[in-house]
Amino acid sequence: MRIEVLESAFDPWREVFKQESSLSPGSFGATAVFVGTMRDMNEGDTVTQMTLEHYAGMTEGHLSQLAQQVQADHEILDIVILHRVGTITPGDPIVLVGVWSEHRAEAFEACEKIVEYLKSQAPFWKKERLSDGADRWVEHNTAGPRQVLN
Amino acid sequence: MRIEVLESAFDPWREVFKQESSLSPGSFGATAVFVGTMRDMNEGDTVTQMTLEHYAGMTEGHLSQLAQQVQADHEILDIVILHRVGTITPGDPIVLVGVWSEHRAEAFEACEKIVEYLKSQAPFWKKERLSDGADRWVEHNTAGPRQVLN
Amino acid sequence: MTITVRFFASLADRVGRREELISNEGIHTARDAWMHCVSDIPIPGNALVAINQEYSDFDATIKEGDEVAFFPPVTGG
Amino acid sequence: MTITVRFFASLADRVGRREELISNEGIHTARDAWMHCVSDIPIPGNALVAINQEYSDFDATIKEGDEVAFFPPVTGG
Repeated sequence: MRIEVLESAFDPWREVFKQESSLSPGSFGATAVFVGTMRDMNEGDTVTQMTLEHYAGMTEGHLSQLAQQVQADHEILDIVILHRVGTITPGDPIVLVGVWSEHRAEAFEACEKIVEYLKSQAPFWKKERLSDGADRWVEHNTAGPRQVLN
Repeated sequence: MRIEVLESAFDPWREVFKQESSLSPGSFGATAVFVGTMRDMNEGDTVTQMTLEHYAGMTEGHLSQLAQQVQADHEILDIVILHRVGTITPGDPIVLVGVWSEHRAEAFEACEKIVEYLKSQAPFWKKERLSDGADRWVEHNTAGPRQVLN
Repeated sequence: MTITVRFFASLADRVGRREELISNEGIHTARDAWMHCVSDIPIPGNALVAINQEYSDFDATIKEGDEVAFFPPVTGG
Repeated sequence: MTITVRFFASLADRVGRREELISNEGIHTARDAWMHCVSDIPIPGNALVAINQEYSDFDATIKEGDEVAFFPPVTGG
């Protein structure tokens, strides 16, 4: 299991490959991955860069607790959660959640549960810079796919 | 969009990276990926290899129709579906489904819908070789996470 | 003109062949095609049928040049 | 001994600082800590509070050495 807050850019597909390489081939049958990426538009405005702030310590502690809980509840073999902080530009990955399990039901459910938790509970905040140079804090995240948190 | 049946091994993370490279950075905010991988166990038995058969033509036609339908229904930016055929061994990827969209709800829903359709409708069949050398056809797939097909 | 009948996976093993070309005389439905090809084996209860690569049913009408395929439940993905 | 009070994101901008060390005399709850630090600004309706890095509420008791953090709704992921 790997839970990390990163201060520099990362390639999510390379990180998934690396994490998977530590698993025994043939042990897992399903991998579900979510990657959140910075868009160049939000609420109708062009966004040129974004600064991600977090509550160091609380973030990592909560994500670790969550990952352990989800692993126990859903028969999960491994989990990777990476979240970027600092200043980023459109196209940069913000978050990676990867889950490995024997069967697909567990992988999908665990991946969505972690993403929804992360969006609603983990102490990260986004500040956008608009094309006119003004900064604004993002006030709320968009809704999730359906209620997956128990 | 890329829909392909492959007769040789593929690296799903490399293929996702390649597909994503063709998209405009900043245009997508969410990527949901599912990879199905051959396990070394099924129904309590050790499996040493597997042969995947498909109905060439019907498979590609149905998957393309599905992908176009899902893209229209869910505001999806891009889709990749790769499915292996031929003889494989434990740890080999069988299927990759990757979906890019602006927001996560659409990506998750579209990815799961494609995977469930693929498991229940696409004309692929698996034959397993057990550790004693005997071959057996897989009779049915395991259940999906929940009802996602409309 | 003929009808192409195809069998896949465990059904191909069971009937002992993968493809057969038949004349359409007296063959009106997918069920007729099965009976013509494999008269000694009843159609398995879980068998699926596709006509020209679209899912269909055993009582669907087939015509000259059609491709009729019989196969077990799918197990890909 | 002191209590550490922290502010994050738009709340830090609004109160004009990110961290403050206060003595706990007369401060019993998270709400008291806010009032002590930013008496001129009422607590925003959507503000969240964490005590020692766990979500809590404004009326929770705080004690010597605690870290009390105030922040707006989270927007990560």
